[in-house]
Amino acid sequence: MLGKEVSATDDFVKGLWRENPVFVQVLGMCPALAVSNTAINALTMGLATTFVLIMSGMSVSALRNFIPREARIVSYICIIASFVTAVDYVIMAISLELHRSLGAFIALIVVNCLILGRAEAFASKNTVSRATLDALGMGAGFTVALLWIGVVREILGSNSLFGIALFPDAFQTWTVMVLPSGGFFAMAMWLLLVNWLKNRQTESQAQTQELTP
Amino acid sequence: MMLNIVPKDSFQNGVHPPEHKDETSHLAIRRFAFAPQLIVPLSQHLGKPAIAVVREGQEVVRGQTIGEPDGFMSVAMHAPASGVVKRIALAPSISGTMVPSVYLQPFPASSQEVDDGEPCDVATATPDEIITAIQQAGVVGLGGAAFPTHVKLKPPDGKQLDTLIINGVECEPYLTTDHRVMLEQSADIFMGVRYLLRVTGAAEVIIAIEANKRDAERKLTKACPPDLPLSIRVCPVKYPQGAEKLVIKSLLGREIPSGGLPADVNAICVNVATTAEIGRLLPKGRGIQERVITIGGPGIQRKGNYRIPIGTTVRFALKETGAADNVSRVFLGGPMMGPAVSNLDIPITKGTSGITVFTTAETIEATGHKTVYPCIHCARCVEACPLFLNPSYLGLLAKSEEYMQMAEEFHLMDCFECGACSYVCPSHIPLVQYFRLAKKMVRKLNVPA
Amino acid sequence: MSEASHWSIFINAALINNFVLAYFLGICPFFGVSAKLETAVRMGGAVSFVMLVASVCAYSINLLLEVINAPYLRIISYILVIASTVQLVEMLIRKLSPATFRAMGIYLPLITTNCAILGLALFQTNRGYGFTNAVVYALGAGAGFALALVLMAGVREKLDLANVPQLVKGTAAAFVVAGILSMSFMGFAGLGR
Amino acid sequence: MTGPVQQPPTSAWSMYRAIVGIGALCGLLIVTVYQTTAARIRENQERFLAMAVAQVLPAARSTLGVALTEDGRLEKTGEEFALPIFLGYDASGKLVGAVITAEGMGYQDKIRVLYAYSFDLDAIVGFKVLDSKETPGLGDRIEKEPHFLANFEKLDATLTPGGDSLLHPIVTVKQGQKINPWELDGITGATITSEAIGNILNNSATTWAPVLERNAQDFAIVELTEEP
Amino acid sequence: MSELKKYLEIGSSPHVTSGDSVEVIMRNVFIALLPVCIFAIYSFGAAAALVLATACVSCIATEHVLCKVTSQPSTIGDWSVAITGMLYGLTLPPDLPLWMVAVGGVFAVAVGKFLFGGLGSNAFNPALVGRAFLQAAFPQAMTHWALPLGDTRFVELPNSTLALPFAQPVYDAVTAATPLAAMKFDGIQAVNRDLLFGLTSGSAGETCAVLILVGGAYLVARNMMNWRIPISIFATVAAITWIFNLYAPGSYATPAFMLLSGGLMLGAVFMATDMVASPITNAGCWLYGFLIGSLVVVIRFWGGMPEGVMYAILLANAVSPHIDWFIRPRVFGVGGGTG
Repeated sequence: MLGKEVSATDDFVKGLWRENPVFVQVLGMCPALAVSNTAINALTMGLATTFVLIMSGMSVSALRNFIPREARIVSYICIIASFVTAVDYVIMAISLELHRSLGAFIALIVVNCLILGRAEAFASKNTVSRATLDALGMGAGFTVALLWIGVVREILGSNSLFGIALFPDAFQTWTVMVLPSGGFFAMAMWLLLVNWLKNRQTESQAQTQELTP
Repeated sequence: MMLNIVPKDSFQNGVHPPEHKDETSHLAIRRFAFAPQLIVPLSQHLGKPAIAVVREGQEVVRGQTIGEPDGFMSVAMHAPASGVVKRIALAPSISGTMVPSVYLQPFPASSQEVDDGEPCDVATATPDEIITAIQQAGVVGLGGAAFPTHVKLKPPDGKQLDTLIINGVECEPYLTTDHRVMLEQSADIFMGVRYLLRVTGAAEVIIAIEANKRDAERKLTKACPPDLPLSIRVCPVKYPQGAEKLVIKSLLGREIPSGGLPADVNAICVNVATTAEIGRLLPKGRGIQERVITIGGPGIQRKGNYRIPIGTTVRFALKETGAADNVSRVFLGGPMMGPAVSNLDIPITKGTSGITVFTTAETIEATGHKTVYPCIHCARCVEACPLFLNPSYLGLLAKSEEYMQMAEEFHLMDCFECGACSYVCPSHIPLVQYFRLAKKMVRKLNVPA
Repeated sequence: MSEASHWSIFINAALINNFVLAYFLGICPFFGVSAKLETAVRMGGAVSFVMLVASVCAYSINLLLEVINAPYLRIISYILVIASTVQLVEMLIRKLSPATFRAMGIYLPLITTNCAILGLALFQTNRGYGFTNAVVYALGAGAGFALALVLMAGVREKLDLANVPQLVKGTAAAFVVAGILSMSFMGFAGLGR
Repeated sequence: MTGPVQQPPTSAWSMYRAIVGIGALCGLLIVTVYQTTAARIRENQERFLAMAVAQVLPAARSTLGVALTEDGRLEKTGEEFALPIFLGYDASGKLVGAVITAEGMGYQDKIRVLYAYSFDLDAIVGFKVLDSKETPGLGDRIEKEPHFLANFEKLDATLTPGGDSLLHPIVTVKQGQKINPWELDGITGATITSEAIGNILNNSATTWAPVLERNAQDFAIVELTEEP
Repeated sequence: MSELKKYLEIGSSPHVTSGDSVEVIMRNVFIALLPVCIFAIYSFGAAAALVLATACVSCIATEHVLCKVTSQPSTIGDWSVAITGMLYGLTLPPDLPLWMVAVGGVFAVAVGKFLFGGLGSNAFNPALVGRAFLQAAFPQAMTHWALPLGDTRFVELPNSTLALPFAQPVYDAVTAATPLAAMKFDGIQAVNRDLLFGLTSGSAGETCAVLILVGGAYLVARNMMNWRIPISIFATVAAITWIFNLYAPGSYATPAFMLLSGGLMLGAVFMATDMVASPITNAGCWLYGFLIGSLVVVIRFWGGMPEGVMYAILLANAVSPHIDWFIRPRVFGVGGGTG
């Protein structure tokens, strides 16, 4: 009973840090960089991806006994593509501006390796509830990562956060941050930070292990 | 034959280290004293060690054969002095390994007459007889490689030799032995040439001399017997002009194929001191018991060119010539390729062309204690490498331990460790050291396969 | 309304709005296979080829979708048709030219569902390119992708032998290089007008 | 994708069943979402265009979508906003201008703009960038730089006497060097982009202005049936 | 001598070296740059001096701090970072706010050099990485040029120089166009003599062609620079420009103008020749120069920007590993020369 509890929490938590899809697994880079020039774009993208992740994870998991092994990839793609199409229209219905700034990248959620990867690696082998938790965790991790990149890029690049102006007008914006190269640099910076934190974590773990043999 | 344009009488690339030859080039060859103990390694050459034919406690006469060749890739050894064999045991060598050697105690009062053997007459002997005679005389390349000369003289089947090159280039700084031999032993050289011509069947002989030894050129030109098909060519001064591959390239414009032999371009190259030794020894049926070396460098008081018995220890040699108190580096040969000595009790062998001694000052000035910077890709090594390798990239690969890639894609095994790349490197990267290690690793990795 | 010239479309897709360096499309294979020059060249060739196939497919499907007036089927049909066409072509290549297949065949399955490919199909539709324009666009995008990949691979091979700090090694270094390349490609802006 | 593979554990039937089943589910999902959102999306689009029209042609109270026929005439499309061109009418139903979209190559990528053509003034009187990827801080100043937008208070687009082309082509000049009404006062530091705007407008106006003037009579008045 | 030293030093042969070291080379490059710096200060006054000083200090400090943070010995002693700083400063507009100079300097060394592994590992020229970053980050400030030889240049600083960190600079009224911008956008070609002696506006160190060439000649004479790279760049630019100028003199500049204007001289002589980021073989250097020259002409003639030297060099830096890969020295006894 206890073991199951822990593993359920773990299904969710691992996506946030230990197996963070962006910073650790470096998956789904394309949207992470392309639409993270503002925080709101990053958030929308993250939520849309999370939605597709959850829905497709649930569907795949629910249908896992119905789909024969040979037809699984094509089925997964169909399922994912349908949800993406749905999200695409929903966002268009919510705000045309938002849809315009995300461009074709909403449609490109289909080919985000994260989604197919989770469907294949996790959802197809686990129960609906675990698959949902996993998708939720991964999606949250993805969204948070995107948001981090987006926040940095928006603050420096546009002097605003979620579209709200931050500093006085005299603030010099760093145009590079909204350019593609800024995306690469912001990503590299976060990767370095995460690497460094992880290193420190393993080092301190190693130390405690040494101390308590 | 010549497919690409080469600077006149020289090769491309190379370096110009300070020569320091004036210090000893005017000093005539002198005989060296006999040390109280001589250590004669049974393996002073590439190939199989000789088989000792003396027992401990046996008395030997100077010039007597003490080791018989073990197969074709081996040469005989001779007693460098009349005396008694104290023991046959392991002795330290320059490479740091211990090698079986004959410890000989010369008789202090002996006249040191040399024991003559079966003479080999150049006019009547067949090529095969001469080859055997050379092997029995224990002749190896005296330039430093110590490759058995008789092996070299027998080209692989199907190869025709048309040119014999007598290599008197001697491009290493400080060394003047070949220079002095050319000045003082011209008759021996020409006699040696006769033997070599007979063995190889070459139609032409070229003596190669660097432009800093004009007096030797004049001397040889004057002394040259008119019946020899011989010419003397002077190459510009450049290191490493004396390397076999490059001297052939310089004189004939032929490039020995990668991994090939001089015979592949129908040439053969013999060191001038080796030639002189053949011409001196064979008519009397003697073997090599001594050789000419230059003892020089800033750490030596009585610099000079000495005819020294094989087996003299470095310590004795330095003592006799007055090494300074602050000796810091001693190396056998010149400063470019000569290996540094860590133990002064190693013997001088047939391949030792000189002893160069640096004091602390030179060591610090030239090599010591300098910061090693990362490679900055300045390409000086690329412009220095006479074999057109890419030492810069090889160095980076060596650092990443990509030894097989170095050998397979970048011709590591062609490197003959001339040191030109390390000499010019502004980052002070010990490239040659890396390559030596890499070559060793590649050989090791290749053996089981 | 002026029609952009083919040259302009090509330069735009290859250099100015390079798929990898400006749109971040195909980042996964970009980082995945750019460690060695040889694989990068092959991957570049394979991607260019698939882009061409995808472009033709997308053009045809779009015609069909417009006839039956079903824009909502675009995403799903693009991805399915492109994936299956590439698979068909792959089988064809394996039959016809085993050498070519060995050279780049193994990369084909990796890229069928790649964002650069689907991105190309969607962009050309959004821009309303006709057949020739679409083909030119695909060629440009492919060339640009291959160029970026090859440049990246060269630099990364060089970095293999450099003493890159442990923390940076790998993905972070690759991102920095990509960022600098992306900055350098800004020099091409304004070409192809 | 590769057709049914005959393997003991999976029968062809279950393959078909799965694929058809999933296809049906997906189809159902897509169509449902499309149906539910279609109206909303259309509304969004219209609101967006209406806002844009309010910016470029504030005088217009209602619009009428038109399309170019093959023989060079305009005809009603029955839609309110028909891209790339629709006509604007004031409160009294009088034709005040046309709103036109145009596009062309900018510095980075295509620029799409919306501009208004006034029949009374024979000039371009409104301008809005719909879509641009110009360099932020430089090229994107065409969207907000006051002196640049001031160009479009009245940018001359008079026709030649023959009525088939512009009398003076619209050209971009260096910032502060505008003399003639058909010149576009450029932006220092964004020369390429401001030149691109000049070209886009010139090309578009050369095409559309003659057509509009030729057909203005037919659409001069519209019955005010719909009030926005 | 009776007792020989017990302890002998052993080292690998060769036991002598040529005497040059990285440090010596770098110091000489620094010396070659000095006249250019002095002229920059003469021409643009105190602002240029501050820009150069800030550039050097920020670069050197970044390297020092990064070395300390990663607990390595500081490498500022090899002078390479000083050169990076100076070159970087020379490529900047003289009235750039100092805080931007510092930002770019930190970026140049941290990202352009340190992340790649420091000296000898930087795949791109760090100074240009820093400049490209500024160009992308602050395009307006980076395209704002002061007039040379202003009257008050030694007594007054431009407002922009001392702009508060992270604040937009406020510019004085006086602004100038670089010769290249004047050519590109207005078709006005500057006088060659002015270009030669640096009496134009532009980056701090790019204006005086003569001094740059003198510095380059000094380095070539001391064998510390591969002359093939600048010569190849000059030849390529001149040749292509000459052809186009012949064909349409009105629309294309003259070869002399192209060679002397903008950052071509500075870039070709001091940036492209960065040993670390350029090819290693001489043949490779010719090709590398040709590539830079062609890219410069393409970007200047048909691109969106008036100047393209920086991008051309960065792109060529990225290509140089490939050049090294394909153009290798023919190893002795392999192929061609075999007897």
